Amino acid sequence: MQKMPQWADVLLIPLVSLILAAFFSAVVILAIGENPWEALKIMVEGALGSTYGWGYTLYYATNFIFTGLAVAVANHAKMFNIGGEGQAVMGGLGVALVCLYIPFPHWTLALLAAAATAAVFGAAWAAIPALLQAKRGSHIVITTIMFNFIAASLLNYFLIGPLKADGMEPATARFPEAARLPTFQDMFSSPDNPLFRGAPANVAFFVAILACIAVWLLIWRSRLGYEIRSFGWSEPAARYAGISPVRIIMLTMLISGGLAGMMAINNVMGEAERLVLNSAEGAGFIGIAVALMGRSHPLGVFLAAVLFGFLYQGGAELSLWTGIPRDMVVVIQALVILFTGALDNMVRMPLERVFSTLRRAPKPDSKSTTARTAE
Amino acid sequence: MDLATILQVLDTTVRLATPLLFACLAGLFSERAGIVDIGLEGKMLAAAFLSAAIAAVTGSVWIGLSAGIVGALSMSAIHGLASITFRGNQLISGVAINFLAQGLTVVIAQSWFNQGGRTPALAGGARFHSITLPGAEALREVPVLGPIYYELISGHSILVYVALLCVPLSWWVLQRTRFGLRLRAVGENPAAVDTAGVSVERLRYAAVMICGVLTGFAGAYLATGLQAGFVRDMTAGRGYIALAALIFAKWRPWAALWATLLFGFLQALSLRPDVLEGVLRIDVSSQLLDALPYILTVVILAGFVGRAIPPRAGGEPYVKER
Amino acid sequence: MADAAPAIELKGISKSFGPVQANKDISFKVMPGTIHGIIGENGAGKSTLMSILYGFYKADAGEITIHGTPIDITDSQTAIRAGIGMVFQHFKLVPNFTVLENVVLGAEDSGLLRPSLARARRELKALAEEYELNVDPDAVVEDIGVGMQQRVEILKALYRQADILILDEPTGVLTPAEADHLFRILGNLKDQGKTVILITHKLREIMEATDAVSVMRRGEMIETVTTAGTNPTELAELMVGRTVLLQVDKTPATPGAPVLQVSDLKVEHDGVARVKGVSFEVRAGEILGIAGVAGNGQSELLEVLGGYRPATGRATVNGVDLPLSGRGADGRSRRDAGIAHVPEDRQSEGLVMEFAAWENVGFGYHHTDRYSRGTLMDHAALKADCAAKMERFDVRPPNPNLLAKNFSGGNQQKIVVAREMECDPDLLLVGQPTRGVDIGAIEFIHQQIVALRDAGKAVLLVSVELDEILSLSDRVAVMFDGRIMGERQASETNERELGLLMAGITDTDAPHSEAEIEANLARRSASAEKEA
Amino acid sequence: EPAIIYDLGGKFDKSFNESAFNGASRWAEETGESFAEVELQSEAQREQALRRFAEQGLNPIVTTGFSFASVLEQVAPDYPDTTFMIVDSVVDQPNVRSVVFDEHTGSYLVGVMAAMASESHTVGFVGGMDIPLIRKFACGYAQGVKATDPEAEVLANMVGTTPAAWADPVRGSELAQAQISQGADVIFAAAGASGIGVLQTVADEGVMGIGVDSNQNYLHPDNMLTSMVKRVDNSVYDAFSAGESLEPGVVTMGISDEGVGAAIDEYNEGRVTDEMRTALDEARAGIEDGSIEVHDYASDETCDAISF
Ligand SMILES: Nc1ncnc2c1ncn2[C@@H]1O[C@H](COP(=O)(O)OP(=O)(O)OP(=O)(O)O)[C@@H](O)[C@H]1O
Ligand SMILES: Nc1ncnc2c1ncn2[C@@H]1O[C@H](COP(=O)(O)OP(=O)(O)OP(=O)(O)O)[C@@H](O)[C@H]1O
Ligand SMILES: [Mg+2]
Ligand SMILES: [Mg+2]
Repeated sequence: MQKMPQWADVLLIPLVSLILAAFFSAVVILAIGENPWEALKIMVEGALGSTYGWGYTLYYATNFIFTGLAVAVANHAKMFNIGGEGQAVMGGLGVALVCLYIPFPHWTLALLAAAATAAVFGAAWAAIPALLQAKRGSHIVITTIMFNFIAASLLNYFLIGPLKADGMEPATARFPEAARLPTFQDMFSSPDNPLFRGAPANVAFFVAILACIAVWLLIWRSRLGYEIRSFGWSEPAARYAGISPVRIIMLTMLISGGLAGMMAINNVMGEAERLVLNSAEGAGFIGIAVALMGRSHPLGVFLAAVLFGFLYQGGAELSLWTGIPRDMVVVIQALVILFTGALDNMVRMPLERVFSTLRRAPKPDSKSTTARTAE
Repeated sequence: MDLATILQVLDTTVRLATPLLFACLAGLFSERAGIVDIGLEGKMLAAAFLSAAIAAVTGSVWIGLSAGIVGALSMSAIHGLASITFRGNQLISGVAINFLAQGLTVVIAQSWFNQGGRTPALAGGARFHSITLPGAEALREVPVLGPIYYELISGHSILVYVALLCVPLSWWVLQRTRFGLRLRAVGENPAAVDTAGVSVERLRYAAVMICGVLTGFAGAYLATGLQAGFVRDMTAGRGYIALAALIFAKWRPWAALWATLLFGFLQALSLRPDVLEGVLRIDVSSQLLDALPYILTVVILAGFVGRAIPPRAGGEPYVKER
Repeated sequence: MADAAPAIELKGISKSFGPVQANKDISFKVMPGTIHGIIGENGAGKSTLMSILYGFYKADAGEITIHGTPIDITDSQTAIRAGIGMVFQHFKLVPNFTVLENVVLGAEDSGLLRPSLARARRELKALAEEYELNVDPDAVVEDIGVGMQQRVEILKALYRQADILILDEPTGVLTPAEADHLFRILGNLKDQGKTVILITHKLREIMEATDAVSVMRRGEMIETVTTAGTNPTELAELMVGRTVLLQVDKTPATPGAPVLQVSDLKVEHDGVARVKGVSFEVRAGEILGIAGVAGNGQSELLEVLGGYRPATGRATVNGVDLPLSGRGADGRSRRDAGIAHVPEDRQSEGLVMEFAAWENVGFGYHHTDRYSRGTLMDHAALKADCAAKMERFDVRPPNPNLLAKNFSGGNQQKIVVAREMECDPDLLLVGQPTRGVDIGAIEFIHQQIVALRDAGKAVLLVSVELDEILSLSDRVAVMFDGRIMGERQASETNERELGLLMAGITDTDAPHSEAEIEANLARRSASAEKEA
Repeated sequence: EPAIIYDLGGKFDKSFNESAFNGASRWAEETGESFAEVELQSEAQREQALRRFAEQGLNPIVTTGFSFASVLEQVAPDYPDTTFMIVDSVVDQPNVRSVVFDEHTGSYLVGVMAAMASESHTVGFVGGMDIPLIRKFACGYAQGVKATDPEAEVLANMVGTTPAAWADPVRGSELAQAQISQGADVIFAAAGASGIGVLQTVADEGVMGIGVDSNQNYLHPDNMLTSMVKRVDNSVYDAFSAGESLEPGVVTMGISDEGVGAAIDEYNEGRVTDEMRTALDEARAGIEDGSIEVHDYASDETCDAISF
């Protein structure tokens, strides 16, 4: 039941929504006595105007892709995984253990091992809430919230205790050189054409893209994905079809937790190269917004993650070069989430009306009733 | 463990439970009407800031309280607009409100007061003081009951008693009034309300506004009752805990009281390593202490609380024509 | 009466949902004090038209006149004030409210509930006496049967002093006894001077109960005729646009070896025994019909055999034991054992409403080689298969990409039936195959079931429609209170006998009064409640 | 033009960032010149801000907080012409000035005062997040208390284990309540913005509080015993004043150079008795001449005076 052309749905509406968000951000920036036009220029220039900017934008985006996918996968089974934060923290712990204690001959092996361990740790952290939901009906929202707090305490325990390096800082030692992941600079830069200078984007970005593809295959192409989606839409139907709810809840949450955990290969292994307190830095929560804005589809998650990467990097440049406080950046993020995510019907409804008057044209035949296909 | 210690822990329990209780009841009204609200945190924060800011400026805590309520109400209005009028995703709207409050409170606080996103410290009539209930002094010496009355029941700020009163009041409104009947109905099956000739939108807006008022109290209590001013992010995740308590309480007012008291109690315990060590006879590290309320919540949830079935129409916008 | 103003007059009503035009320029009249039938295929626009009249949807164009006064019905409140009451096809009740609360909802007298509830309790009693509408006012709606729920809906309308009552497919979910009762009530209402609009797919009901009947097709009003001046065959033709067979056309069965054998099967749910030890068998090439008032254990029986409800006892298919609980007691193993299952509730079980038709066509069979390659699904195979099935089963529109929820009820059912029949099962379980389905589709689905039987398969049919049971089955078993009360050859029994068995009365030769039957049924529901 | 990079807590954290900001602002006011500053929002921005400021030609570049150490170690060699300064940690690079404070001795001093002011022989310590630095404060404080009053009991609690612990005044307040109910009548708050809650409760309950980092005596003129000042502001002020000629190397700010100390001003002088002054002077002298050895928790991550 298309009420307007596809391009308007996927391009025009988000664009208009972004403009609205920008407008209201401008109002707030004006109110605190700064120049919104300058601010916009700095943000765009700083985040997208150079390979350096892109290097940061994509670095943040990589984090959000992982956590966004984690939330998205769970969403398909109608599980609301608020625990991405804790799962990412535990993933970081896994990465640190692997990188610190196993001597790797080459970074590729380190990446494989770290990614696997991160996934296992993240999955393990999701496993208990999942099991309690599946077997005891304990609400996954509460348990995952609780597990976020517990993970933070656990991380603190390790970082001021067993894993702490010398010095004041509650952090592990720096990972050995062999566990260093190549950054975009290492990969694409040459002495006469320096690119991505100093930016933290690294191979983990490509792992994230692979994860998008894998999740797409999982959800829309695999049998498990089919079962996950049918369970999500209707549990009675799933039971009727012989799909075990316990199995689906467990598998979905393990995959979700694994994805969230894998974020650690980007921020812990790729960027910080050591484990610090609060390593996930709220990416788990941004992942919720990213997944919801991306309509739980990997492509949507990717785009939303890049948008948030842009906001983070653009926001950093704002803080660096203007007197606009960093809290203003949070306000801008909020407005973007609000207008592109929650209020998109405010834009859609009038646009639909415009389009339907534009083509009050012939018969609504079977073609025009073609609803969205499953993808 | 002596009576005084127990009373002290319970006293802390009551204070820590109060903002949770307000927020939990707020979420209860919203969710019973079918509007899921993970923006409790943001609304509380907005209210905490505005109540402290206006109280600081006017010197009157009551004007501050009203301003805090107005602040939470305006966040509610955004949530209503997004999730009722424009049938948006209620979760996204909640997330946005949390971010918005987190950013705006500090930006505005900084531009108004220039004290690093804090409000000036409140004193005198600009904050809620504890009140002594009648007879508390006189009865203080009575064994057992005296201290209980004096320490535990008396001596809280007025908002604590308001919160406690809100429990029977909420129950009464939900169960005994026309409005409550309709509100519960709209969270279960909005079509039933619609075909009965009652506006779904108006009811849901009313619920969301009540939610605003109650989160307004919650925030004002934090900033002007428990504390004497606003500090950035001072809600510190209490909105999420209130949400957990709400699910725990299975969306019922009396159960909400017990659930928030339980959470308050667990948090109070985690403030008292001496008591825990005395009872458990083991050394508890600060990390374990910090995680304890959350671990116990999961244990209690898994062990004793069954499946929680939310209001059936919760989270779904009411759409007639697909 | 003929020169009185029409109770309802619609002029030029049109309504579209996006590109779909549900009602096209509809005009028609309903005379006061009559029962007016409306018929039409699934998706013809009947429900939409009535919803407009009730203010649930807003028409794009057109005028409405009630008792000669034009009114602009903007919402249900206006409609209620104009004396219109409506019982929707899908009930609009609050499931966890009591009957009383549901009745007063929106019609409270004051801000406080108590007085309203007290008044409603009194009025309900009066209405119950006046119209034979007995319901326990304190029962919670989700705990009572659909028949009762419907009475609640009618009471809701009457409590609001409706003078015009619209019923959208009221008998779709009722047992014959309940349906008879409903029509007596409608008769009473008519005698009181009220106007009734009745939407139904059952021509027998139209012929028995209505004064006039309007026929809709594809969003348009085709014709309005007086019931006395027409007959079922003509109506069916008007409706579908072709001749329809109103009788199942089948040859006598030639049963072979037993396929399904069940002995001493028991089901408990929440500590209440729902099935109390049943034994029966179904042979190859025969249809065993299970009749019974809804809620006597038939649904549970089907679910057990379908693999998603645990039970004790024994069941075998082709001599192989079916696990009844624990491992192996799931839908997938059942399908592997050659059991296909058309569930009673197509919308919540049989289909995933948000899936496209092509995804639904492999639902439950998605793990078989037919639809999957390794761990991936074979989309091409699913789509091709779906297109083929749609063609063979005449699903309209034949568009595999349309979401299941966007098909009409009849067509949804055809998708389920196509899926379950085309997988070459040894045993087919069918629950309520034609609930809410239009006569064209009923005819088709019945033919398919008979064809399957003729291909030598065993069929277990559960239905609350006695008509359907009688015309489709070869043998009939009747369930009452979790037990089988008796078994008959379909050719040797009749509605009266089955009706008595359904009420738990086994000496079917003796005369029994209606009061006795009702009393027996009531006893059973009372005892069921006590157990719960 | 000099630059300063604040840690994640932000420049208004009621702790060392705020103190650093105050130093920078004082310099700007006095000289009429301007400086660049940024508040970080994520870990990845540490390196980013350092490099961007260095490339922009800003010099010197001050970073506040030990969390910069690891990054600065790597970034500093890339910009040999820029002088960096780090507060609270040592970075061994030729162009880095490392400023560390003897928080343990400063805490020792306020511990001495606390022990003397306490009538109940019970004093409290409320830390923010449980990290080694805060334990260093607690350990020094406890030693000062015990040295003065061996009978005294020191109650120590941390607000939490996540960064939220720096900004939860409500919890700080309840911890103070709990300590007061256990008899504490002097409480030392080293908890950032959570400390606001601690000191508020101290004032409401009529006991005595000790502030931290900057002089917080003015917050509750009737109830502050003193503040353990850590003059990050001075070190930033000095660095900005030195400008491009800022000396690299390790600078330890202790009691003798007034880098740390117990603040006495018009708000609390009434409460500081002559005995206290004498004791303070003795303690200072003892620490300076080595006759009093205050154990530094950070040196071996143990503390005999108190357990965590
Ligand atoms: N809520 C809705 N949103 C969009 N389209 C709708 C909606 N309800 C009905 N339609 C459209 O209106 C048409 C008529 O539907 P309607 O429910 O009135 O049919 P009906 O005659 O009642 O069918 P049935 O016999 O199955 O009850 C349908 O084909 C459908 O396309
Ligand atoms: N989103 C939609 N787009 C197009 N048509 C729709 C849509 N939703 C419903 N319909 C149409 O509405 C009509 C009625 O839908 P409804 O939900 O009332 O089911 P129904 O056909 O009446 O089924 P049942 O008889 O089982 O109740 C159907 O004919 C269907 O084609
Ligand atoms: Mg219909
Ligand atoms: Mg229908």
